[in-house]
Amino acid sequence: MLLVPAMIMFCCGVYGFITRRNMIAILISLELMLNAVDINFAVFNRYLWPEATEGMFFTLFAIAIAAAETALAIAIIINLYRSAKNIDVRDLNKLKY
Amino acid sequence: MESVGSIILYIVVALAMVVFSVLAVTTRKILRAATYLLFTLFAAACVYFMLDYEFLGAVQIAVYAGGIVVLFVFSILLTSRPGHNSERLSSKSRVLGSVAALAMLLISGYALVSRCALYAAKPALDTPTMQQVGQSMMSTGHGGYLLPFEAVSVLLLACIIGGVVIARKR
Amino acid sequence: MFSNILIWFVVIPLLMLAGLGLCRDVKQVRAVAVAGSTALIALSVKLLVDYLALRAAGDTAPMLFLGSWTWFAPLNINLAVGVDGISVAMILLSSIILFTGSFASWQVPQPKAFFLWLILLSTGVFGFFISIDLFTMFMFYEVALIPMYLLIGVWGTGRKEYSAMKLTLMLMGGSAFLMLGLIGIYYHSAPAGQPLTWNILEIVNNTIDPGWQRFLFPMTFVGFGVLGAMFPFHTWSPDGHACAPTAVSMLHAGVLMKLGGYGCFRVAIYLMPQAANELAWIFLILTGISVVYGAFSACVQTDLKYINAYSSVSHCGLVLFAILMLNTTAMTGAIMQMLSHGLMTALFFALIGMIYGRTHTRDITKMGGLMRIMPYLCVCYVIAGMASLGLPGLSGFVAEMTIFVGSFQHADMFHRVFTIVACCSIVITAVYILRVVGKLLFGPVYDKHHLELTDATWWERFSTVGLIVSVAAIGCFPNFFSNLIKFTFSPEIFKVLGM
Amino acid sequence: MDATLPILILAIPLGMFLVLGLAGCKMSHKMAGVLGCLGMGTTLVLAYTTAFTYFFSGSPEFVNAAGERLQAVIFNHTWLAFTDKLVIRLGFLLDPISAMMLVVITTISFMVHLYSMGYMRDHHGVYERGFQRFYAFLSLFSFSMLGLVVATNIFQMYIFWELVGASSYLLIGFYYVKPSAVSASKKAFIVTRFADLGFLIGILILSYYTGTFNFTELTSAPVEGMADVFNVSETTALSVKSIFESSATPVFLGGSVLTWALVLIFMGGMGKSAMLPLHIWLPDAMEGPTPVSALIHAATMVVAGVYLVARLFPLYLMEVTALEFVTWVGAFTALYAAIVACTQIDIKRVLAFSTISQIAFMMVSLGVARPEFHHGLGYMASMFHLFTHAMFKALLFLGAGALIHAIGSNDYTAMHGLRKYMPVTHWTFLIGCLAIAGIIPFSGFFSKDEILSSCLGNSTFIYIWMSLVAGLTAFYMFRLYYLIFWWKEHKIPEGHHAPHDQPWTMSLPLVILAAISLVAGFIPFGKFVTWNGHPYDFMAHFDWSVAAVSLCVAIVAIVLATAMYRKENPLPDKFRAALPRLWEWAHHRFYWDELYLFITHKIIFDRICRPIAWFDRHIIDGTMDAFATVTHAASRAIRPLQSGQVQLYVWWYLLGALALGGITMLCLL
Repeated sequence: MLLVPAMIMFCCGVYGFITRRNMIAILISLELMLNAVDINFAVFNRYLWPEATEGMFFTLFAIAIAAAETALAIAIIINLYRSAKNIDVRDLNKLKY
Repeated sequence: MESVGSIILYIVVALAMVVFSVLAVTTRKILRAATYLLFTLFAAACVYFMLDYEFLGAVQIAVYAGGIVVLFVFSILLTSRPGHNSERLSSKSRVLGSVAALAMLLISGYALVSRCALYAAKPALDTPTMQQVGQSMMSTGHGGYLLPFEAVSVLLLACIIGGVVIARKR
Repeated sequence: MFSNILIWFVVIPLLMLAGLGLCRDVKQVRAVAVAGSTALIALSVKLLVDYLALRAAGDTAPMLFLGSWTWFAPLNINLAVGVDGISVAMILLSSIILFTGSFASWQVPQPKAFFLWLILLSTGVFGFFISIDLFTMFMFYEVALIPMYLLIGVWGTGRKEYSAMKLTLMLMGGSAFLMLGLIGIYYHSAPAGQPLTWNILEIVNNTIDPGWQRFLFPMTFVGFGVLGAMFPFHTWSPDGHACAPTAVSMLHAGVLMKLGGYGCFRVAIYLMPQAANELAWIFLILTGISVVYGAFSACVQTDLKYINAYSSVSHCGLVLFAILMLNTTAMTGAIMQMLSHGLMTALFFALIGMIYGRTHTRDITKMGGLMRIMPYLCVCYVIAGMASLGLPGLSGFVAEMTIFVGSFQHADMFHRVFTIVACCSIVITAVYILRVVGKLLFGPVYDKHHLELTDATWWERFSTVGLIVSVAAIGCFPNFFSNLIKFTFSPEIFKVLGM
Repeated sequence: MDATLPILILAIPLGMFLVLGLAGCKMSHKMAGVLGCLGMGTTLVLAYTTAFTYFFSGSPEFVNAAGERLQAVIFNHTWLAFTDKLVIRLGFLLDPISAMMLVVITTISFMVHLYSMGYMRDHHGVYERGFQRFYAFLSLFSFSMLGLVVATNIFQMYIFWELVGASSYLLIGFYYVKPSAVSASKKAFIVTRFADLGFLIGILILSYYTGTFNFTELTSAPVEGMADVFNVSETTALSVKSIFESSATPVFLGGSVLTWALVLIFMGGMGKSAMLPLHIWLPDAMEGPTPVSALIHAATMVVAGVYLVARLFPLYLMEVTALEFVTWVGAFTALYAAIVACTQIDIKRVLAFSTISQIAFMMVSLGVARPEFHHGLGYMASMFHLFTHAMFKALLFLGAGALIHAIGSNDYTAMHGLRKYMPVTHWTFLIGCLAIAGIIPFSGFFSKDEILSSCLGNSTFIYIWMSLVAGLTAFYMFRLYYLIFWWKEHKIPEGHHAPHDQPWTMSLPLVILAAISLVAGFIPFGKFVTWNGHPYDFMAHFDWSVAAVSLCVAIVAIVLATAMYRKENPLPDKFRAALPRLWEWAHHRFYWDELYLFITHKIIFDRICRPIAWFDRHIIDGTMDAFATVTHAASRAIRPLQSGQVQLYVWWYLLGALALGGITMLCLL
C-alpha cells in the first residue's frame, strides 16, 4: 500500500532526472529516487519479514551514504560552477571520449 | 483492516508524497524544487514512522531534511545567477520524459499489482528500540553491522576530505 | 635456484636492466650492454660445452639442466626450465645476435631507453627458449613481443607508428589463438583424475585426445606461425622490418621469428604429433606458398629492407615447411635453417642499417656502385647474399640441403612434389639477391654525393665480422651443429607416428 | 696412398684464396701475383705427382692384376650426415678421369696465373685495380674445380659445382664498374643456377631410390662385372642395380624414374657446359678478363658437364634414353654454335661459340659411346677431346688475350694483318687453329677423329652431322685467323705505338700450350682413360677411312676460308648477301637472348613477380588492413554514444531497464 506513492515518487525522480538540465535539479530528482527505494526497503522489511532488521539497516546506511554523496556532488557542482559559470549538464560534455 | 485514523494518515502522507514529488520535478524555480523535496522527505519520514521504524524516521528528518536540503539550498544560492534561475524545458524532452516515466510506472505498477497484496495487514512488531539498533550497529555476527558501519564512517571521512579538497579555493 | 645455469639467461638481462637504470651517460650504457651481452655469449658457450659434455657422458634424457620452481600453485604454473640441443642452438644464436646487435646500435639516439627495451625483449627471448612450462613460455613470449612496439614506434623510420601497430596487433592476434591452444592443451594435459600440468615433458607422456588435437594443433600452429611469417599472416614482416631500427630488425628477424618456428615444433608438433601428421598437408601448402611467393615478391621490391623481409618470408617458410615433414633430417634442417637464417638476416639488416645510415636511402634505384665507396660493407653484403642464396661453405647451403634431402625422404608423393616446388626457391633467391648486388654494389656510382661517404667504423666491423664468422662456421662444420640438433629428434618423438 | 698430397692439392689453393682475399689489400700487387703463381705452381707439382703415381706406380690400390685401373678413395671425411646412409663426405677419389682432370686443371690454371701477371697490367706496367682480388678469385676457382673433379660422392660434386659457379660469377664480374660485366655475371649465375636446380632434383631422386650419394656405389652397379673393378661388394652393386630394374620404381610421364633423374642431372651439366637451351650465359661471360675466359670458360669449368656425365656414365648406360637425349642435345648445340661462330665479330665471342661447339662434341661422344662398340670408344674419345681441347682452347684464348691487350679492342675489325707485328702470338694462334680444325698431326685431329669414329659406330646420320660440324669448325677458326692476321695491312691509329708481342710472362704460357697442342695427340690415351678402367689400344683399331674423310673435310673448309678471307675481297659480302636471312639470324645467335629476355622480363617479372607483389600489398595486406579499418570504423560509429551527455546515458540505461522489465513482465504473464 505504501509502495504505490513510493513508486510514483520514483517515476517522478526518473522524469526529473532525464528532463531537467540544472544539475542541482537532477540531484534533487536523484534524491527522490533514492528515497523511493529506501521506502521500498523499509516496507518490504516491515511487511514480509517483521523480525528481521536488514531492510531497516540498509535504509539507514543508504541514507548515510546518500548524504555523503550529495555533499560531494554539491562540492563538485560548486566547483564546476566556479570554473564554467554554468551548471547545465548539456553544456558540460568536455569529458567525453 | 486498520483503523480509520491510520487510513486517513496514509492518504494524507501518500498524497503529500505524490504531489510534492511531482511538483519538485516540474517546477521551474530551483529553490522551490528544493522546498518541495523537503516536504517529500518529510512525508517519507512519516512513512517510516507509520512502519514503526522511529529511529529511521528520525534519521530521515535529521539527515535529509536537516542536512541535505540545507546543502541544496546553499548550493542553489551559490550557483544561481539572479534572474536566471528558471529553465525552459522543451516540450519534446518533457513528452519523452513523461513517456519514459509512465512506462516505468506501468511496468513496476503491473509488477506491484500482480505480485503484492496491496492491502496486506501490517504484522505486529515490537518497535526496535534505540538500544537494539545501537547494539546491532556495534556487533558482529548475524544481525550485526559493525563492518558496514565502519565502512560508512570511512566513506564519510573520505567525503569530508574530498569535499574540502574539491571545493577548496585555489 | 641460481645453481641452475639456465636461470642465469634470464637473470643476466634483468641485471643488465638494473644496470641500465643506474647509467648516467652513453658510455656507461654501452659498457653495460657490451658487458652483459658478452656475459651472455660466454654463458651460452659454457652451456653448449656443458651440454655436449653431459651428452658425451651418456645422458640420454630428452632435456638437460632441468629445474622447476613453483610460481602459482593453484594453476600448477611453474618456472620450469630445461634445454635440449635445439634450445642450446637457439640460445647461442640469440646471444650472438644480441651481442652483434648491441654493436650495430652503437650510435642510437636515446641509448638508455633503447637498450632498456632491447634487453627486456631479449629477456623474453631467452626466457622463452629455456622454459618448458607452457605458461611461462607464453609469458616470456609476450614479454618479447611488447617491447617491439615501442622500439619500432619510437626509434623506427618511415611509417613507424603504422608498422609498429600492425606488427603488434598481428602478433597479438596470433597469440590470442595461441593462448586458446595452450589453455586447451593444459586441460588435456593429464588423464582424467590426475593433476593437470603445463610442463611439456609431462604433457608429452600423456597423449592428448586426437579429437582435441585436431582442434588445438591448428590453434597453436597458426599462433606461432604468425610469428614465423607463414603465408598469409606474413604482412607484418615487410612493414615491420622496413621501419624498425637496425638492431631491432636484426633481433626480430634473427631471433624473434625463430620463436615462431621453435614454438611450432616444441608445442604444436611435439605435443600433438597425430594431428600434425593428419593436418600437415594444409600447412604444407601454406608454407610451400610462403617459400615461393616470398621469393617472387622479393624480386620486384626496390626497398632493401622489403627485399630482405620477403626473403625472410621465403626462408622462414622453409623452416615451417621442413618441420611439417615430420622426419629427423628435415627437422634438423629446419633448425639449422633457423640458425642460418637468423645469422644471415641479422647480417643483412646490420649492413642495410649501416648503408642506410650513410646514404639515407634504402631505394636500390637511387644507389649504385657502392663497392668503390665502401668496399668493406659491400664485401660483407656480397657474403651475406651468397649465404642467402645457398653458397656451399656458408650456412644457407647446409640448412637448405638438409631440408631438401630430408623432405624428399618422405614416403608420400605429395610431400616430394612439394619439396621440388620448394627447391625452385633457390633459383628465385639467386635472382633477387644478384639483382640487388648488381644494382647496389656494382656498376658506376649513381649519386656523386655518395663518393664522400666513409667505410665501416670499428664497431660496425666488429658486429659484421662476428656474424660472418658464425655463418661460415655453420657452413664449414655443419656436422657439429647437425649432431647437436639431431639428438633431440630421438625416436621417442616419432614413436606415436610410427616413423 | 698417403693422404697428405691430395689434401695439400686442395688446401693450397684454398689457403691462397684466404690469404690473398683477407690480406691481399695489405700486400703489394707484385707480391700477390708471385704468391698466387707460387701456390699454383706447388699445386701443379703435387697434382702431377699424384697423377703420375696413379697411372704409373702400379700399386694394387690403383691397378688390379688384370691391368684394369681402379677407383681409389684416398680419404673421405664426413662433412654432413643427413641420415645414416645419406652422408655428404668431402673426399678425394682417384680414378683415370679425375687424375687426368687434375693434370688439366693445374696446368691451365698455372698458365693462366703466370699469364695474368702480364695481362693484368697496362702498357706502362701499372697493375690493374683489384689485382690481388683477381688472384684470390683464381685460387678460389682452382680450389673449387679441383674439389669438383676429385669428388667421391655426387653431393660433394654439387657443393663444388656451386662453388665454381660462384667463383665464375665473381670473375666474370671482375670489372664490376662495367654494367655489361655485371649483367653478364648475373646472367651466368642465374642460368647455371637454374640448371643446378635440375641437378639438385636429380640428386634427390637418385638418392631417394638408391639411398646413397657415393659414386662408387652408384656407378659400380649397372653393368655386369663392374663391381670388382670399382672395389665395391657385389651385394651393394646388385642392390642398386635391382632397385632400378625392379618394377617397384614408378614411371613418371612415360619415363622411368632413373631416366628422369639422369636427364635432370644432365640438365645441371647442360647449364655448366652451355648446352643448347642454357647456353646463353657463356658468350656474355666473355666480359670477364681474358685469362679467366681461358681458364674457366674454355678449359675447365665448362667441361664440368661432360665430366659429370662421364662420372655417372655406367648409370647412363642403364638408360639409353638418357644417353640419346645427351647425344641429341649435343648434336644440336654443336651445329648451332658452329653456325653462329661463323658470323661473330668479337673474337672472344667466336671462341666462346667454338667452345660451346667443341663441348657439344664431347657430349655427343659420350652419348654415342656403347660398350659394344670398340669397348666404349666414345667415352675415351670424349675425355681425350676434353684434354686436348682444354690445351688448344686455352692457347687460343690466351692468344686472343694477347691481341686484345695489344689492340685494346675485342673486334677483329680493329686488328687485321697483325702477323708481322706479333709473330709469337701469330704462330701459336695458328697452331691452336690447326689443332682445333683437326689437321694431322696436331692434337685435335686425334681426339676428333676418335669422336667421329665412335659416332659412326652408333649411327651414320650422327656421323655425317658431326663431320659437317667439324668442317664448320675448321672454317670459322680459319676465318678468324685470317681476319686477325691477314686480310689487309694493319693500320696503326694516330698517336699509338705499333702493336708488339707481350712480355715473357704472357708469351711463355702460349709457347708451352702450343707445344702441348702439337704433341698431345700422340699420347696413348686409351691406355690411361677408359670407361671401365680396362686399357685399350686405340691405334690398333684405328679407322683410316674416317680419318681421311675428316681430314679432307677440314682441308676443304680451310681452303674455303683461305679463299674468302686471306686478302681483302668482296666474297664474304656476296655470301652474306646470298643468304641474308640466315646470316642475320646467326649473327643474332638465333635470337635466343631476346627470347630469354622476353621470358624473364615480360613473363616472369611482369606476369608473375609484379602481380604477386601487387597481390601481397593489396589483397593480403589489404585484408589485414581491412580488419583494422573495420574495427576502426566500428569504433567511430559507436563513439557518439559516448557523448558526455549524462542524460543520454540515462536514456540508454532506462531503455535497457524498461526492456528488461518488459521482458520480465511478458515472461511472467
